[in-house]
Amino acid sequence: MFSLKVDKIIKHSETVSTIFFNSKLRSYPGQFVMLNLFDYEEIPLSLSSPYSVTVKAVGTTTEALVRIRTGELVGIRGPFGKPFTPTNGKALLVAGGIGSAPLYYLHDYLKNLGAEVHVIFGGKTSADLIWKDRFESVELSTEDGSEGYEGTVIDLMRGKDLEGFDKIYICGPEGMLIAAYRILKERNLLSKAEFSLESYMKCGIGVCGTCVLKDGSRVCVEGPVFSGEELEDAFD
Amino acid sequence: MFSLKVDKIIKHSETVSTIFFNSKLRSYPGQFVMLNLFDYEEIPLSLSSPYSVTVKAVGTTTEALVRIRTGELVGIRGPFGKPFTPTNGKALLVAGGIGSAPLYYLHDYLKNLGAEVHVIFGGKTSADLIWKDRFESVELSTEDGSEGYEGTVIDLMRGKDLEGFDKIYICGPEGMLIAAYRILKERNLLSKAEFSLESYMKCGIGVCGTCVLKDGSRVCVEGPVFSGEELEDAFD
Amino acid sequence: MLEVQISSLTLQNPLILASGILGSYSSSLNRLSEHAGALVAKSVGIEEREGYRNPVVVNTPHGLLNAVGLSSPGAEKFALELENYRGDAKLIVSLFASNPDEFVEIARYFDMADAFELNLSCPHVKGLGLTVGNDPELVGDIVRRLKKETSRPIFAKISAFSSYIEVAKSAEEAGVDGVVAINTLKGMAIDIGSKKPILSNVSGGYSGEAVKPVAMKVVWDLYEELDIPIIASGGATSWKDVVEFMLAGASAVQIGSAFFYSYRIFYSLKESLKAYARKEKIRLEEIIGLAHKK
Amino acid sequence: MLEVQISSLTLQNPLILASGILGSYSSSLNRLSEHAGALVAKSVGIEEREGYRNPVVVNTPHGLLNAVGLSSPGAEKFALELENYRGDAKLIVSLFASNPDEFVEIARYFDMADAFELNLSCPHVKGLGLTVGNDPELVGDIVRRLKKETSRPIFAKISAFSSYIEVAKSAEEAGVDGVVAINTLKGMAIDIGSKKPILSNVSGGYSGEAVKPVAMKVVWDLYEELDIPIIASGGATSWKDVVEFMLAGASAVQIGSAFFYSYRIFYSLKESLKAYARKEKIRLEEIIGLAHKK
Ligand SMILES: Cc1cc2nc3c(=O)[nH]c(=O)nc-3n(C[C@H](O)[C@H](O)[C@H](O)COP(=O)(O)OP(=O)(O)OC[C@H]3O[C@@H](n4cnc5c(N)ncnc54)[C@H](O)[C@@H]3O)c2cc1C
Ligand SMILES: Cc1cc2nc3c(=O)[nH]c(=O)nc-3n(C[C@H](O)[C@H](O)[C@H](O)COP(=O)(O)OP(=O)(O)OC[C@H]3O[C@@H](n4cnc5c(N)ncnc54)[C@H](O)[C@@H]3O)c2cc1C
Ligand SMILES: Cc1cc2nc3c(=O)[nH]c(=O)nc-3n(C[C@H](O)[C@H](O)[C@H](O)COP(=O)(O)O)c2cc1C
Ligand SMILES: Cc1cc2nc3c(=O)[nH]c(=O)nc-3n(C[C@H](O)[C@H](O)[C@H](O)COP(=O)(O)O)c2cc1C
Ligand code: FES
Ligand code: FES
Repeated sequence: MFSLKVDKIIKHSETVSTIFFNSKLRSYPGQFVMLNLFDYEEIPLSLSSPYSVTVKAVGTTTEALVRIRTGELVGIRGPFGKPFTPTNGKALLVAGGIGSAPLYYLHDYLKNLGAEVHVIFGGKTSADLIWKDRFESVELSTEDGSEGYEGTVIDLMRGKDLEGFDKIYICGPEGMLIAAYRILKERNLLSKAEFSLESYMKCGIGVCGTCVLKDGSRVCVEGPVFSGEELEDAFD
Repeated sequence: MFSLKVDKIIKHSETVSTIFFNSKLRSYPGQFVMLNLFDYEEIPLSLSSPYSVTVKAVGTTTEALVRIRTGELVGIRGPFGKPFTPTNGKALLVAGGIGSAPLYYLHDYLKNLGAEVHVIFGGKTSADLIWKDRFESVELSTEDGSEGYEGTVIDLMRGKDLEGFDKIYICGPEGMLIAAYRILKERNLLSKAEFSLESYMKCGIGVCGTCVLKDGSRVCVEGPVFSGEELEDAFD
Repeated sequence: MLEVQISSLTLQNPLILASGILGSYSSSLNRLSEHAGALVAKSVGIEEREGYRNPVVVNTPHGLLNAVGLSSPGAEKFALELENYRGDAKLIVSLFASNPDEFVEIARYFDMADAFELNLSCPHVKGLGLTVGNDPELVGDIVRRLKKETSRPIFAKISAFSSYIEVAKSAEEAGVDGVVAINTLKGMAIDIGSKKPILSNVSGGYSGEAVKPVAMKVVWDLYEELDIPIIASGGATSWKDVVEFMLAGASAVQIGSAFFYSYRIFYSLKESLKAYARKEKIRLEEIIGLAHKK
Repeated sequence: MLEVQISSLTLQNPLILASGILGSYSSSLNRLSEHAGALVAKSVGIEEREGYRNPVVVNTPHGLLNAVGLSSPGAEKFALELENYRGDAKLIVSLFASNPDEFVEIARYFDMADAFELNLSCPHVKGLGLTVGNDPELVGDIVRRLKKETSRPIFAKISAFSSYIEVAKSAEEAGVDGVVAINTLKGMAIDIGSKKPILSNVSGGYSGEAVKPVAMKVVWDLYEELDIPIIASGGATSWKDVVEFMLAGASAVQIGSAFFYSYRIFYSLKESLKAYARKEKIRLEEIIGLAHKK
């Protein structure tokens, strides 16, 4: 573990902040860090850029973390985990809620490689559509219709020519991942798809066994990014 | 430590053998290994080639070692120590007795670099002039006159145009090293000279302090090869 | 070629998953069972225990520090989880408790266990693990009570920080079927940036490659003193480490922290050990304790 | 900026040479004295002792194993050798003996010593070192006897394998001026080619980077319990290790096995610590024990 200083904070809303560190982490999009908020807990967070994490307050630690001040120190282990496989062709990014966090990083990374990147970003309500202008080409959805299409990202996916994309990247809550998995399986597109999973984690380095899926894969090492095919055993 | 198998042995005489290992040691001429003859002691020995040591029986371990059989195992730590600095110009190698061991390796190494190598090799009696034909251009001396010049390598050095060499490398018993040091100092040639020293050793890796010289240098790390200038504090 | 016998258990090879590593769910145990001789599940207690706050496991340059704090869903729930174990490797259930009765009570839940391991050595929980395992008499009592209860083999896992020869002998006299040595060493690390201990519990157990020479010494000493099989645990990472532990006297070798390097480590160790046995023209079992021969 | 105070000794910096490393001759001690706060000479006994056959020190991937066997020229001869010490760093003479009288007898030879360190912790020689240091009462007696004899500071060097808190408290009550923790751990290694233990003595003491987390824990525990200064020993290699030990409670830090990496390590550590102190805008002394603050 080492510690980094908080350099800058963007408060996107009452419950979501992006926290920038004072130094760059050598990493790839899709990787995560174990972030130790001293006197609270160490939790897994995806990198939202080589310099930052984007966090939503859902419990004790994350609530304290979104209120952190610049100049404070956080402990970091990592970056850990398997990143997304990049493409320089046509990419579709599908984000559900705070699942957008790793996709900000992926978006920039793919753009840099010359890819054509389109984003579908949805939430329960418009307040969940954090930092949406960071995506260049984006379609929005909310379940309550407060912004964009009224419905879910899954509905938006259904209406899309998914075959036209070289790669489809998905991150969001488990229910959404499973729904997306089903659509892609139906359309025989699992080989083009990559899913970023979450799971309760302790060690982050593949020894404690807290994060294993139904097929025995460790989300912290074999994941958090899995190809559609890798998930057949875990999701079916 | 790892163990190597003895592949081949040349018995030069009753008391001196060259022992070849079954695999090459990544090394430079002048470096030594700590060789553990199981059930005896671990002792420092210069490499006489990347594959071999050349040993003279002087006590319990070396006596057993010169009688080792092919197929037996020896323990090896190293190679350790500072090697000779090579030249591709004119080189003079001065060997006293078993001090020839590292110079066989150096001889071949310098030849390979295109150097012009001349050797002065002396002993008490002709039996000490082990493996003399391995040197291409060599002058011999014995104290009893049984072979070559009657006298010492120091006498032969005195008669030589030492200034004509780009590098002078010396290895032998302490008395001889000191005598050679004096001549070279007188003629202001210390900067061209390198001496390979011996000393009682235990760890070979610079921690135990058994091998330190008067100036505090560790023969096992700062040596065993010292430039003439480095020895000013230790020899004067 | 790699088969080893430990008390009444025949293992297809000497590789055993160490307790606490990837052993909380049947899904990971099933996945690991193909290439292992046996698997030890995560230590289980009678009641649910939360364990410590994260961070509970951190990597240091030479090994891991952990203070998981014996988190456990409790015997009843964990037994349900292990019902789903389907592997060929023997399943060893690791128990922690503070007295003989409790050990017996927990053991009763685990019909699917091929053997039991007694955690007498976890260094970072007061009243459990090492606190129990430091007392040779208590260890003897626990073993005697359990032996009456079950015919399955019982292994005692002991610490390098205890009077390990005394403890092991007491267990042997009480009828234990094997000794597992060692558990983690006590250790800690401080983050110099924040000037705070890294583990939430301040200190924890130190494992991984760094502790191998310490474990080797304990295995060596026990082999000189005991007649029952010894199972090594502590730092084994490469096939050479497995061979080294067996030469020191281990009949089998547990693999724990090395899962940091690869999930397929059982497979690669197994294949390397086969190549070793073939080259040396031996059955692997023959090398057990060989380094003690003069 | 780097000055630290240990009992009545003022050290120019907290770096101390560990006993047994490069401390057998004045020539190496003189060379090392420029950038160190203090130097501990190789442990000396009353009589000459040969020590064990080579190999007595071997490098392993994560640390060193040694079983030098307390080789020593004996008090009289070694005192003559140390007469040639000319350095600025404080000279600490390390003593080993099996009873209080002998400790006193040896100490009398060393007028040039600025302080004494009692080796109560060498793990590989029967009847000496750890055998003595495991007995809190005996340790107390030794300290009391020596304190009557000399006004110079006395440090007790203790082992992680003993009941170290008990031993340290007994030494503190007897008036010891500081505690050095830890000595080497017990360890061993086997060469799988020859199938033999590598050290001639079979097993020995394990030191170097691998043992740092273990030493850290002992220093931490002692700092919670003692009022006298603690000197850390065990694995310190980089300036970060020195800072980490000081945060854990050490007033000074010994450097031993790290000489494997560089003979100029005192210089580079000192310069790095200066840079650290400058950046943090503190005198280094201020960080002692800081990680204990809530
Ligand atoms: C690989 C990975 C990447 C993640 N990336 C992000 C991210 O970029 N941004 C973000 O806001 N969140 C991310 N999370 C989720 C984040 O780790 C949890 O929200 C956080 O751990 C909750 O901690 P807490 O103390 O605030 O909540 P708690 O009070 O502990 O619990 C609140 C809720 O969070 C869940 N939770 C608790 N601990 C964990 C845990 N260790 N892992 C997963 N879920 C947990 C609980 O089940 C509960 O539903 C990621 C999780 C994983 C595994
Ligand atoms: C860097 C170095 C390179 C060497 N290279 C060679 C070589 O290539 N060939 C060769 O034959 N010899 C070499 N030696 C000397 C060799 O190490 C000793 O001859 C050997 O250690 C003696 O061991 P023994 O048990 O046979 O003798 P012992 O019975 O121990 O003693 C016999 C004599 O050897 C001296 N001696 C003993 N141990 C050592 C030791 N560890 N280091 C130095 N001298 C010792 C003793 O002072 C005594 O004079 C080298 C020594 C060093 C330090
Ligand atoms: C994260 C972690 C959790 C552990 N949990 C347990 C446990 O529950 N019970 C136990 O007996 N040992 C436990 N141990 C100790 C290991 O089983 C093993 O004995 C120790 O780590 C040394 O072996 P290694 O170096 O191969 O990891 C744990 C170790 C680690 C690293
Ligand atoms: C080769 C060697 C010799 C040692 N000799 C002694 C000794 O004579 N007396 C002693 O108290 N400690 C001795 N030690 C232990 C060291 O002083 C030190 O406490 C230990 O090595 C841990 O520190 P390190 O990791 O910095 O080496 C020796 C260690 C080594 C490696
Ligand atoms: S979090 Fe420990 S194995 Fe994944
Ligand atoms: S032989 Fe140990 S320092 Fe040189």
